Amino acid sequence: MLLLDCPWCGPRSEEEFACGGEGHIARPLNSENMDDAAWGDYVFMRSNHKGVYFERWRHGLGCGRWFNIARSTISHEILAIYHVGDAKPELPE
Amino acid sequence: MRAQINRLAQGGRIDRSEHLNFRFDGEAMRGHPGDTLASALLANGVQLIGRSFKYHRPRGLMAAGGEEPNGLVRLRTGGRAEPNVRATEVALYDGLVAESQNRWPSLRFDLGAVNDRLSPLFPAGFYYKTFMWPGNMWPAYEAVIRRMAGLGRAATAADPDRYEKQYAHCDVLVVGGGPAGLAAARMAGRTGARVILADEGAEFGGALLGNDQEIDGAPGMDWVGAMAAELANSDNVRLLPRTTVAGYYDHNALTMLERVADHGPAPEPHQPRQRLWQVRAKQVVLATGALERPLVLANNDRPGVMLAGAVRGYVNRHAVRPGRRAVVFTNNDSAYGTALDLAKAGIDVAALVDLRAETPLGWVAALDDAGIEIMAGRVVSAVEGRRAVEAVRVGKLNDTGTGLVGGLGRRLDCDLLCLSGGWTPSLHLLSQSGAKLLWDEGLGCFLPGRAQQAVRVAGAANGAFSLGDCLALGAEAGNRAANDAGHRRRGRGPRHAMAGEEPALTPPLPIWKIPGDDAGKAFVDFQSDVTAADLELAAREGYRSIEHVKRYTTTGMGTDQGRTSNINALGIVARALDVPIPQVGHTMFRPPFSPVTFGALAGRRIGPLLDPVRRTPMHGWHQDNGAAFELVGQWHRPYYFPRAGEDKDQAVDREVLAARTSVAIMDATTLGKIDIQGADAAEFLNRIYINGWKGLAVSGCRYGLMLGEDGMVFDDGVTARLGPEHFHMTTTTGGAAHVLDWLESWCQTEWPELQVYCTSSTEQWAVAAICGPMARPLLAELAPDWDLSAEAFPHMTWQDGAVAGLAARVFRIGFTGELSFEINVPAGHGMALWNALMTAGQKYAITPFGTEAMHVLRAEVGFIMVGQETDGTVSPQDLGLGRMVSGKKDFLGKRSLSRAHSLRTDRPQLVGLLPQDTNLRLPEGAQLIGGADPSPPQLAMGHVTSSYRSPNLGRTFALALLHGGHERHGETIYVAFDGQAVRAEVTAPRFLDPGARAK
Amino acid sequence: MSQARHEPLAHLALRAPISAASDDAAADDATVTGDASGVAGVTMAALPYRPSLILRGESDDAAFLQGCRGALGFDLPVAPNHGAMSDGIAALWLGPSEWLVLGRGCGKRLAETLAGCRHALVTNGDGQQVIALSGPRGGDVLAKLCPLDLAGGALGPGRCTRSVLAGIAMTLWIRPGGVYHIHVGRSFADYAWRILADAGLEYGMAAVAMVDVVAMADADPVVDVE
Amino acid sequence: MANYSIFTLARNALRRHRDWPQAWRSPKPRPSYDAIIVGGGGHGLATAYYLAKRYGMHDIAVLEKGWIGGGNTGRNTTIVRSNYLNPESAAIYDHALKLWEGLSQELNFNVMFSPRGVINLAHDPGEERELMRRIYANQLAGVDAEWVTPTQLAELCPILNLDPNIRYPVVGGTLQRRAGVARHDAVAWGYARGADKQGVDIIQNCEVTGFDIQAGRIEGMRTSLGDIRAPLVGVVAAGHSSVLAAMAGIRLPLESHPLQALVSEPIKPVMPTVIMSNKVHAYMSQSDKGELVIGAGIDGYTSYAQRGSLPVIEETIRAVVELFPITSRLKMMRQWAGIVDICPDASPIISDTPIGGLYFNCGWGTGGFKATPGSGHLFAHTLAKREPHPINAPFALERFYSGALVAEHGAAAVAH
Ligand SMILES: Cc1cc2nc3c(=O)[nH]c(=O)nc-3n(C[C@H](O)[C@H](O)[C@H](O)COP(=O)(O)OP(=O)(O)OC[C@H]3O[C@@H](n4cnc5c(N)ncnc54)[C@H](O)[C@@H]3O)c2cc1C
Ligand SMILES: NC(=O)c1ccc[n+]([C@@H]2O[C@H](COP(=O)([O-])OP(=O)(O)OC[C@H]3O[C@@H](n4cnc5c(N)ncnc54)[C@H](O)[C@@H]3O)[C@@H](O)[C@H]2O)c1
Ligand SMILES: Cc1cc2nc3c(=O)[nH]c(=O)nc-3n(C[C@H](O)[C@H](O)[C@H](O)COP(=O)(O)O)c2cc1C
Ligand SMILES: [Zn+2]
Repeated sequence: MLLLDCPWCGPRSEEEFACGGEGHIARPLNSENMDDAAWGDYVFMRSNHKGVYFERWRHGLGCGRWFNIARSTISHEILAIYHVGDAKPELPE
Repeated sequence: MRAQINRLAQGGRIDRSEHLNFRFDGEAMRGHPGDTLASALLANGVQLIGRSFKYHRPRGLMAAGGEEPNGLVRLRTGGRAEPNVRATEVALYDGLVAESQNRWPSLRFDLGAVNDRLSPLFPAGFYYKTFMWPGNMWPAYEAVIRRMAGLGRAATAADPDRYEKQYAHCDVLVVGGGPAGLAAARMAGRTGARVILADEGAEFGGALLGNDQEIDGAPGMDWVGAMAAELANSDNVRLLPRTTVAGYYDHNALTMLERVADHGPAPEPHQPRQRLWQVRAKQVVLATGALERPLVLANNDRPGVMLAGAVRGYVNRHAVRPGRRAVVFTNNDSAYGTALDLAKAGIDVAALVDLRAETPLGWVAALDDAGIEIMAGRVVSAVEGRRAVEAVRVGKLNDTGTGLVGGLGRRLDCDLLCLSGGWTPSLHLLSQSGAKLLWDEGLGCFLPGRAQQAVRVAGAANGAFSLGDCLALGAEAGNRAANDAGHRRRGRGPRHAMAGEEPALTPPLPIWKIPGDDAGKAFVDFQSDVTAADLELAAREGYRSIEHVKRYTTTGMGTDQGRTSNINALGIVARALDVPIPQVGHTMFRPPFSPVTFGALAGRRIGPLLDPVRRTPMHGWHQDNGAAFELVGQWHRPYYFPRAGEDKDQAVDREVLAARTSVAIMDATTLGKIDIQGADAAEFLNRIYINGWKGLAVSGCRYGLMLGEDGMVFDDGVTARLGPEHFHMTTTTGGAAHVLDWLESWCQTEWPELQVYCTSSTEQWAVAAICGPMARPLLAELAPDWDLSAEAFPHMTWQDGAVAGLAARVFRIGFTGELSFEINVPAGHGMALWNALMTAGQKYAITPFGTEAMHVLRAEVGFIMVGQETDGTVSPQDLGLGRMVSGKKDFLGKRSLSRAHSLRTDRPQLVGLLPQDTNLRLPEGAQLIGGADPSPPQLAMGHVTSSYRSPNLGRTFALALLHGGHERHGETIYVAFDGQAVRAEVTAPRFLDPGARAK
Repeated sequence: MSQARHEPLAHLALRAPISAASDDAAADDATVTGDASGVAGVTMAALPYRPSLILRGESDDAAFLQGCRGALGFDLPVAPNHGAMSDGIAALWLGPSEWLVLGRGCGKRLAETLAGCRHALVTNGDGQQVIALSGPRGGDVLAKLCPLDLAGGALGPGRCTRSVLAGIAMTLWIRPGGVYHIHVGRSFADYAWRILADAGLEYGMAAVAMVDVVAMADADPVVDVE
Repeated sequence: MANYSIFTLARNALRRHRDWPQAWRSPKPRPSYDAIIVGGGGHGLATAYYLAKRYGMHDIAVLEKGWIGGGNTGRNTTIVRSNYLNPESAAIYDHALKLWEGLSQELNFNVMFSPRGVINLAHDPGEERELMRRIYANQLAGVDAEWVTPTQLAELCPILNLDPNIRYPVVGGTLQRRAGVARHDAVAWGYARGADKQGVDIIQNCEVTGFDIQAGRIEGMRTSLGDIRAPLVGVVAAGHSSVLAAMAGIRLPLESHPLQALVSEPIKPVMPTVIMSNKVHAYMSQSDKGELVIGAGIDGYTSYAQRGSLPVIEETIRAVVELFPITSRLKMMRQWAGIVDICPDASPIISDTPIGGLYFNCGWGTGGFKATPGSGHLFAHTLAKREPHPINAPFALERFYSGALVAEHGAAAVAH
């Protein structure tokens, strides 16, 4: 059971949160001109990385905010928590 | 009544003044407060307690705590019956009833014991090699095997007890209330930190409960008492006896099972039987002690063979004499104390057999004084007796420790064999927390590796086997844990003086399989009946990974999870493979540390509290008026309102007719409602919905469809424009939460530049939908100030005003294709509105209707139901709603609509179906095929999505998804179900024209 | 507009206040129980309707904050999980752009003072039920159903937060004197009531209904749309 | 190699079981093979077995980073059935089911396939509709499927709670009689032994750490035991598929999540069949040893940790106690998790890739144990012929670009 440090509310139990999967996937602006392959990549393909993974979470049963975290998918250790729109922090793998 | 023939005359932590009556296998016996069921059975001279899993061998108690593999009983009766309870963990209470398990017809004469005779045919994994002939007979073999296996019987009646769950938070959780844990908790507590101390036992003290070590010149238990009292008086410390820490999860979340009322016959009224604690600890101190291992030798499972430490505990703590004449057999120092304590209690100790040639000097003199013979460099090579130990043989070990010199050796009469094969630090929880365990060759056990979470280990669990070390290192661990949790104040405590100096330890000598009597089975895992030979066989057959050995032999897979056997198994496998122990490694530790009751894991959210029933403000009215309910998400929605004598079809027909001929009323409160405001609200909707929103007039309403990025429909609803920058969105009942999440995720993360706020308003509004030709006059009566004419209040618009004297917002929209008004009032007024409508509607025979009639009505006019016509694979084009798709803008999912597969013309597309038999209601889900022959296998051309009888049409009809259906109106197809195929005509998905009626 | 408002828990026919009884069939609707001794360790009250709304706006928007001050008479709390109240009006921080405002007349005043700036107001009083939990074991009852650390220092009196109560969404407002105000969605009120009552059985539970325990509760049921 | 039978068992008993040969060898890897299978789970071992047995490729190796069968094959709830919704899926799972029916004999290793029936419960009209649709689809596809009423359910499983007044009363269910359970470990071992007999090298503790790709073609790979060359590589790494794909510069439409399961202590038989419920989310059967084997849900986040969180277990146990009230006083003996490769359409991927000679078989997610023999056979065909078998043709990666998904959420759910 994870303990996530909401950037607003502080440490709260996983029960209050929802994980939104991989972060930093920007929606293409000009999708009309994309080919099926590029669009399929955006919709379905994920890095699903083993190691430090950048993902989106929402404090849905708390302040309602989305935020980004860097989390080890091996140890579940959370290495960084940062705002949506911020760049990925530099982290040792 | 049996007599307590093995009760010592004095000593022990029992209250001889009080007698507790209990029954084992029907026989009446007595014990005292302070007894466990195990100690009471021993006191009554009961040695045979159970039968083993596979061979049904007679078994007695081996241990005194949670590691007991043999002494499993079925406790209590009726709904409170519980199988596989360890007698060693059951506090005795008056009236206790227990019975033995896995035997038939009785414990003494068990027919299953024939397995022991046939055991040559049943080596590890035998079932993988046989029962394959004849081919289809496995289920028959299986039935027999299943009956033989399985240990205890479950209860057959419902459990009358309550189980609670509780969250807890602390700075320092100390697991284990032995000397190390008490010292840690005391130190941590003194810093002011929030401390929880949990111990499995009813009393704190750990190992001190069972031995007579002194601290500061007084009995160790005096110190324990003082500690417990200090802690109990600290506001910042929570003491939890009878509480097992069962699981160590991520981010220092742990579970603890508190046995609140198990030590009595039944819980008090309202008292839970057990409580599952979910703790979040900033820091954890594991002071879980160490477990003693048996030695693996032939027939080491005979009743009367016990762990030395356990025997010592029974003697000292329970004042029980587990035997009259004992042999102690050890590979380490700890059993010397047992031998002395036995002698002190007047039990004859025939010999102490130490397989080490070098004996611990510090102990030898004391044993000499007590007149106990020490036989060094010797082993117990054979155990004689079947239902009980009658004698042992003591042979001389050769230099390499692999065989005997001069045969099985000397015979010693005895009825008790005490084994000590060394100590295993109890690191289950640490391993669960993610830390590695490292093999220590000197101590012959695993020790903690680097912590992966905020945890430290103290006491015997950390390899500190002397009391002095346990106290000192425990205190230090508690102090540091509190410091790391942010409590800087240093705890202060005195240093302790041990009684005399504890003798220095002589290293143990691990010999994993004791040479001796080859004919007897040498058990490693007593509960799963796994022998050393089984493990060796597995290794020989190529099951080389310790995890393979575990699964092939089932070692360590019983209710004790191999607490006493895993290390022995590992040693034996390493020897068989001829590799060092660290290279073999241990099997994975998993929660729970000790089995946890399902009831406790389930807690109170079961039965009527399993899941909320969401109620609309009119729910009570629906109940009072006989509604049948349908489950939609967590809501209970009226399904139909049967009148006396009506069945479902009749009720639905009546409701449907009323909606088309007069006026009908439905509670539409459950629809999701989202308030959307902001300068960019219209732009936001443009990106969310497939159709355009910027041009919608204030006071207008519009139907919208939402797609996932995969282009498939996932929700729909009507959204109204309340102001230039203000919209009121409705969603499906089941989709409400998901839609709000969807909107939030886009406006927060992808389009933060859009000024828009989305706020749920589902709960705020009660909605009564009235529909039918008489809806207008009905509303007019309750809203006299309003011009309800089609011109003044056109279809797909909304207005605010008073209805029945209540502030209301009325939407001229509907889902039935009839003239309809959806009247929204603040939820507190929902019931008042409903009552007013019902009263005023009487003259029109106003008819409440439920979801089923609503489905018929909407299907008649070809409106789709998300979740019925759609299943996540259906696009707007498939539904014939392609014309809604805006070409001018991008929206979520748009690009997917032009993927190769989306453009195919043979996709399943929405059509109507008219079965040839106008009375036949096609089953929903039935498959569409081209010909009249339904025989398999063949490919379907689609399926029926909705199917009803229409009293308006006077016949049945259906909606379906049919491959290429848009081009197939007029064709005849067949509908296959239950081995038949019936004809139906393909039509447009619209059976009544809503146009005129609704407007 | 004179119709009586129907309270979400009206169907429980709660009488007020009811004395403790040690009845085994406890969780029964209108009931109330004590522990074996009949002593209530916790008291539960269903608070009557009070006007409230969700206020949306940006914490860093000076005009917005000023507008709020004008309407509320105090500073909108912008620190996470803080509540503020004065003169029968309370504002609870729910999120960085979201507050729950309780009290009569706020909606109109806020609409006026915020007219020029980015904001949203959404009435929600009818959609809520507040259950007040008090008594020596109130915190223990809550700890059975909610994962918050109520004694850790972050959530003392005056603080507020959304969280989970037995799987449903709640807004918790911690009042002085160990009183917890639990706001749940109206449709969940029945479940919340039942599970709280059940959780309290162990400690002895007294239930009271519709009691005006807070000065600011407003008995007048009239509210405007918007 | 010794045949396994009651006779050889008896003969060996006389010799105190000293002479049993190894079930499979533990060879050192050779520098090159004609083909390499990455992943020694059931699917990988079955692929190797069929490649050798049916397609005549014997110079092959299976590389397993840990111990064979230690992935999801060794941690699943062993439900085997074929009543999936889409004809493409029914075809692939039923192909497997037919192989299951003769598997013990084919492998001469008792995998204990026990067709004791699998029941999917419906708790409301919506679920009933979904399940009926599946029944009709299955009937047409030639997969056995029938509806069972509460009265029939009471007979099929007496401990099931059929009280109509509970929160989610059971309104009926589907029954596939040919479906059942099998002994998961035996499947891995049986295929390993069978493949080994055909000359396949099964190499454990050998982790693939990179691929050697030249001009868009696979040439070999780096492993923890050194480089190995092979022109044909089939990756069958379940939860780790994305990790291997990344080594080849490919992304897959997968997310790896922990899926949990647990067992109770062993008890005498109470559960003669297999019962699954999506609504309250639990599925349960009883093993031959007596434990209740219970499947839980997935954790909502990506993880490779092979352990799950408690709330998921609690949810499932609530459901179990609700569905089977007599379990309240039983105890959870062990809980664990496997890392499952969740695919957006809940269907597998058996596919070539942009890299010549490199194939993937993955995406089985929460429900691929039942497919083991079929998946192995079809993947072997695909590798040997370098083109898909008609049954697995619809399951290529291409579908995520064209949109021709095989949506099985309803039939697969997080269930089996
Ligand atoms: C709790 C649980 C319950 C389930 N219940 C069911 C059920 O009831 N019915 C059902 O049909 N399915 C079920 N499943 C799903 C099923 O277990 C899997 O789909 C199936 O077993 C996958 O088999 P596999 O051989 O592809 O994968 P695995 O058995 O996981 O094998 C993959 C192997 O690849 C190895 N590997 C990974 N990376 C490398 C590398 N770099 N180098 C070398 N080797 C590598 C791994 O170590 C692993 O052994 C369940 C799964 C879980 C976790
Ligand atoms: N002579 C030897 O070789 C030897 C070996 C081992 C221990 N000892 C003696 O034993 C004592 C060890 O002291 P200690 O405090 O380290 O251990 P301990 O065994 O005295 O106490 C451990 C306590 O932890 C509890 N416990 C274990 N796992 C638990 C769990 N999961 N949840 C709740 N409670 C749990 C046990 O019930 C026990 O009370 C010392 O006196 C030491 O001298 C001696
Ligand atoms: C069908 C099945 C039945 C199991 N039965 C038992 C059992 O009786 N006893 C036991 O300890 N573990 C049992 N397990 C769990 C395994 O011990 C182990 O937890 C699982 O294979 C995952 O491996 P790991 O926990 O070592 O990572 C069973 C697992 C499965 C898949
Ligand atoms: Zn937050």
